[in-house]
Amino acid sequence: MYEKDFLKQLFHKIYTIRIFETECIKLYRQGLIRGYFHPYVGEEATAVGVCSALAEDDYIISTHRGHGHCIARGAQIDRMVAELLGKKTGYCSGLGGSMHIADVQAGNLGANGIVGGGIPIGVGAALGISIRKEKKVVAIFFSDGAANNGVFAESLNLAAIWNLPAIFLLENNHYAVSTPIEQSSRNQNLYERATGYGVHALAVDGNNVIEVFEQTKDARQMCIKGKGPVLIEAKTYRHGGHHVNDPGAYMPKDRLDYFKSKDPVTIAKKHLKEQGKMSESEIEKIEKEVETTMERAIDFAKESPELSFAEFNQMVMGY
Amino acid sequence: MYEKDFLKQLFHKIYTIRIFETECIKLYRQGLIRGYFHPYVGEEATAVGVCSALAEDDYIISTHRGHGHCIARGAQIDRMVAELLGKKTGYCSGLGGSMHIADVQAGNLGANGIVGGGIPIGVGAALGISIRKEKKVVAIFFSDGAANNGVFAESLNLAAIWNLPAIFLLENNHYAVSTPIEQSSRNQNLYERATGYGVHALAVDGNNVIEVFEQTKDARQMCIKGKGPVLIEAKTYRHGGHHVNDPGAYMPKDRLDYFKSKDPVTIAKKHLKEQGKMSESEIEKIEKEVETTMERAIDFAKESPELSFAEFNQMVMGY
Amino acid sequence: MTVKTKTKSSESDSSKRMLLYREALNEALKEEMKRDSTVFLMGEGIAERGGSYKVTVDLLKEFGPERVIDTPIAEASFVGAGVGAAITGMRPVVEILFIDFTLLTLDQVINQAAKYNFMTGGIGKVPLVLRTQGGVGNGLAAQHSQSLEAIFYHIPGLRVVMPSSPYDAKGLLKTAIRADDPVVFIEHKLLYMNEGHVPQDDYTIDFGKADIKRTGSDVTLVAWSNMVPKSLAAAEKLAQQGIDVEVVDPRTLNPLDKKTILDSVRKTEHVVIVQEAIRRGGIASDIASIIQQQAFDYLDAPIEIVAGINTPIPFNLNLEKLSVPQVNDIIEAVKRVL
Amino acid sequence: MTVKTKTKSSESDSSKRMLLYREALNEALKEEMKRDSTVFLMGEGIAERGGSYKVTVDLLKEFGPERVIDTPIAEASFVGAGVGAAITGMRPVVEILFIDFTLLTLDQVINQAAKYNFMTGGIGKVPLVLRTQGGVGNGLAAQHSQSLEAIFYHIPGLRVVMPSSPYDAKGLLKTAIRADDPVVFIEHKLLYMNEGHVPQDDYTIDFGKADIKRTGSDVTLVAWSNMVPKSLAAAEKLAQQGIDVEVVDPRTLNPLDKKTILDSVRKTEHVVIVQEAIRRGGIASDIASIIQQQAFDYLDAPIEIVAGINTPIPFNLNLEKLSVPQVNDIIEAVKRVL
Ligand SMILES: Cc1ncc(C[n+]2csc(CCOP(=O)(O)OP(=O)(O)O)c2C)c(N)n1
Ligand SMILES: Cc1ncc(C[n+]2csc(CCOP(=O)(O)OP(=O)(O)O)c2C)c(N)n1
Ligand SMILES: [Mg+2]
Ligand SMILES: [Mg+2]
Repeated sequence: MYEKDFLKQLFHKIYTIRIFETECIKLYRQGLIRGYFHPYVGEEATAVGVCSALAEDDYIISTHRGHGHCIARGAQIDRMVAELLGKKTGYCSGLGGSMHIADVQAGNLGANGIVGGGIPIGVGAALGISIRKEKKVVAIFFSDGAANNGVFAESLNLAAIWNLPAIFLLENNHYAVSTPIEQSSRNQNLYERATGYGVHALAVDGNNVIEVFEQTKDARQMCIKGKGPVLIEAKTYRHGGHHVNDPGAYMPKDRLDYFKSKDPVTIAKKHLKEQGKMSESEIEKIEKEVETTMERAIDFAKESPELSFAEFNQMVMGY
Repeated sequence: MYEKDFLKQLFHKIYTIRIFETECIKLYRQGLIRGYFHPYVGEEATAVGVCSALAEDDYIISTHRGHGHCIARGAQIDRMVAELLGKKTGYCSGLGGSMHIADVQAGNLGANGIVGGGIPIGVGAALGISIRKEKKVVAIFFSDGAANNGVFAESLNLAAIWNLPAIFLLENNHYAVSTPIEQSSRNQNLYERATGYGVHALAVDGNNVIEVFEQTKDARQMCIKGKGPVLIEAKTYRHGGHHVNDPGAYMPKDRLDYFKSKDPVTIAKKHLKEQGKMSESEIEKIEKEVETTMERAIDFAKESPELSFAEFNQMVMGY
Repeated sequence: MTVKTKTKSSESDSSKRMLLYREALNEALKEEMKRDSTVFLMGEGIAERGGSYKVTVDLLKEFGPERVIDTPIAEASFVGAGVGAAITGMRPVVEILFIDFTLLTLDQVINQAAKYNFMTGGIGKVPLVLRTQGGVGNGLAAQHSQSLEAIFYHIPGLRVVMPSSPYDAKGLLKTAIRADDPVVFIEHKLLYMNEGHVPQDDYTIDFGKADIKRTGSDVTLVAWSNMVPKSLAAAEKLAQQGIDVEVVDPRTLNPLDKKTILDSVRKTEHVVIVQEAIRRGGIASDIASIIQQQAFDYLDAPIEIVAGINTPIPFNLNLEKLSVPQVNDIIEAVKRVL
Repeated sequence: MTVKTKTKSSESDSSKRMLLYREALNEALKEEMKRDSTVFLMGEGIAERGGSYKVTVDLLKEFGPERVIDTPIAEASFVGAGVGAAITGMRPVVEILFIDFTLLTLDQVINQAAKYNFMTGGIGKVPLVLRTQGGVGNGLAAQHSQSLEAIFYHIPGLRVVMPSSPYDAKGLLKTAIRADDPVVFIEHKLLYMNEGHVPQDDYTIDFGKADIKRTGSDVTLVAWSNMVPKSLAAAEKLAQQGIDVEVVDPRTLNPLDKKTILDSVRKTEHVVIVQEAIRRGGIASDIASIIQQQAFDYLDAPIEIVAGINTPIPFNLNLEKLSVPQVNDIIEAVKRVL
């Protein structure tokens, strides 16, 4: 059984991600956001479950589908919207955008436009921790597609031989763009790839925030004790296409329906009701609050200035 | 039980590799061969066992430690020595040298100066076979060090999802230069890495030519039937340092002695005596023959001309 | 206006069959796959989905999954597999969706593909086409917007092709597929929807033949890929001001048609080179160094290079635009050299 | 002979402490590791074995396996790990044994390390040093002999350093380790055994400061890395023929000390640029394009570039030698421009 406050916090985060994504998709359709936008809708429980099990000075490293990780790690959504709108007040002064959103100060080392590109970087953060003999961990987010890239195997092996405090968080959402994992791996339990490298690995229901939280907590303990790394495969699903402009027509309806029936928002709400004994109206209050914060974030972002060309030039002068 | 002729042929090849390496090392010490030279001494049974199980139009792809593969695949040693001496009559006109020796016409797609670099190339050759619907296979040689490079995992997975006729021949000689596998992998049964990818994999005594031959024959059959790829880990050992100028002082004496007691040459000779019922003097005749061929090869190479600058220029003009 | 007749009409005459750049590429692939059964395609999302820029649409239907292959995200290895297939008798056309991702494959491209023929003493052949796409688009930011052709240009053994029009795209891709050397074929994300005349016939365009996209007598503008339409636009505006610009499109950077460039320079005696890539270490510098050496006495003024700003590409759209050459930058440079 | 006094004496005065290039590098690493506990080393065979070129000997003994780390053959990932350690407070010095192998790591170097500061709006810092080594040696052939500095030179956000002497090696490596930007530090396999004066003190050399390795008035020779000793040898021979050569060594290619180069050119009015890399798309072309633009009116003759032949490096030793610039090639080029 969990504390009400804790469950509330989980729901708050999950719902914030959901609202952030759905509202930003609207901004995208209005032409206010450009470039690539990969929504995290349907996968919220994974980011929130993981990040809730981390300590304040742990690190995470994120992916191209990174808004959820960023929010779960504690970013302010106003500065996030500002980044997506290319504004100076954004986390990266509008220079990074969705695919490169980072919140270095909060320990989110950043999203990545290169699939798998963040994996070795996460290992390096863990290596630094290990050299400095600190009691911290790094959660390295990546999805099934990235697990087919060589850096996954290389990095897993480095983390293994050096016993690094790294949690490999494989978000198996069953797709790399339109390619289903059945087409890219014979063995669909991707966590078993880690076993051959001598790494402790397991699968978890990625839509159930509590399960993700529990497994991450245990993994974090192992890492802190010098028994890392650990690989957790969180099985989850996108609720739509790969990016905002992809209708995802290739996703079988029955499978999508199945995963929608296991919606992380609904599940978290259920936890809140059943274990947290919260009423529908109390929950609605949280939702309302999140929605208001989001409205304000959008206003903030819209009203924010862009980086001037002079400021930009100043910044890149030394490159 | 095996035919005498077959066993004779195995021994002949193994002994040829041994003599080729030991004689060329002398040439190296005389300053006639330059650059990197990675001897295959101690590992001969692997190349010979594998290549003896292949059909004439199968392919192999080799490594920086490639003389053994080249000979086992049927190359003429005179043209090989010529290549090592940088001569025009060498397999690569003296432009490639030891690290790039190739015998494309015989189906040896070449050695490689990049550790792991040949693995995806081998997969590509297998892909071509599969597209053309031919009954051929590719034997992809690489060692334990290369198994830590990302292309190993990537390529294994590609071969798996496309059911390619590729035999991954992991020559586990326990070292990458001076780094023992204990330092580069938690799990020292490297073949188990393949299992996680859903690939049939096994280990074999790499010093016993018959065992290697048998397993390769089976693997080839699986591949031909569309059940490839297969990974075979041949456990073996170098009889010396990483290259000619490396004394290999880091190699524990007892372990080296153990493997020297399982010398592929001795084992093959034993097969010949016990199963082939060959006499010591008959075997000596083979040895003598090999040694004479090697002497002639060296003479041939020494007397061969080098590519002229004009010829060279002509060749590279279009680059 | 003299402009119309000076700009090559063959590609804009609307009475002829018009195709989009991406359609021209698709047609080239289709024709070559029909002609030669050893040609096959590999890449991420190129089969079922037809590629992110729709270059490979409908090819799966026509040629089946054995010749139009979707790959996992394992760029180094599927490019390597292209090399292996190529040296054993196939003609693979491998797509790397963004040129930025080719950085994952450079061991295979540079250490393997580019050197295989040489290292085997001229025996091995590598008829591999690496199709990729570069340049800035609409806010794709620092890891999806680079212009990296200079890397490939510097490597002996590679061909580098950068078509600027649908006509060139089709003819050059067909030549690339038939070539026995590895070819890096670089498209531009902003060109896919450009339209131009493309003949139905089986034509090819020789490598190493620049195309004078517009004849002129006052100044030579050397430009390739998406800088060609921009240079032509600048030329039109300058024509209205009485400045007669010649636009030379090398089309293939290696081999480079030095003769056509130098002939033009000797005629106009003024040169501007335009590239989207950043200036430092770009191909423009190399072309400038060649011109200054071989046409030293003809130059009336220093060669001007218009190039991208020395920065990764910013996400912000205004800054993105200011990071790469625009029509006005070209106009100003032309005026500076005159 | 005037030669002696014209060549910088500080580095060859034998009354002072002399070190090999590799020893100078070793000393720089050791001093920086002592000074700053966040500095650590990673690479293949650098710990126990002390590195293939002995640059890291004895450092394991002094600093232990936590700060001198042997890696498996997983270049992309351990360079990436260097990036990750760097952005979280460490100062990694990662060794890639041959520059040819950096081609396996370019996603991490170019897409990640070079852009991280930019993509995070200037917040993230990447104090990473990538030590590597290039150029031809003794028959190491096509995949172990390349000169690939031009690739890094073209990328915004990277520093490119190529020391030619033990003195420069120590001072520049210390600066590199203290820098907050990713630095590609390129050594040369034929320089490791060169000897020169190296002070015991804790000196650093600023990036972007060229060094005039020999003063002269007739012609400016721009050269770096192993082409510096060759250029100095050529200068000595030319001095005997009454030709007074100035040898400018940029030492860091990015930042490039344009001012010192241009000042020299304005003085001598004749320029030869020497690079070991192949000519096409090399850094020499870029420097030439800058000089022709900024000192156009000073040039009495076209800028000459002496560079490697357009080929992968052959294994055969004679052909290897003929593939890269030799002293005589430089002498001839100088005579051509005069
Ligand atoms: C190295 C690389 N290859 C290809 C791409 C193009 N791409 C962007 S997202 C994506 C799919 C990634 O799949 P996965 O890792 O499963 O992440 P998901 O989108 O499911 O979160 C691809 C292929 C890329 N960005 N980087
Ligand atoms: C990509 C790459 N990294 C490093 C090297 C340097 N190197 C040459 S051989 C070797 C060891 C290879 O070990 P392994 O794969 O086990 O092959 P073995 O020498 O045992 O046959 C290394 C590190 C290289 N050639 N290529
Ligand atoms: Mg996925
Ligand atoms: Mg080994």
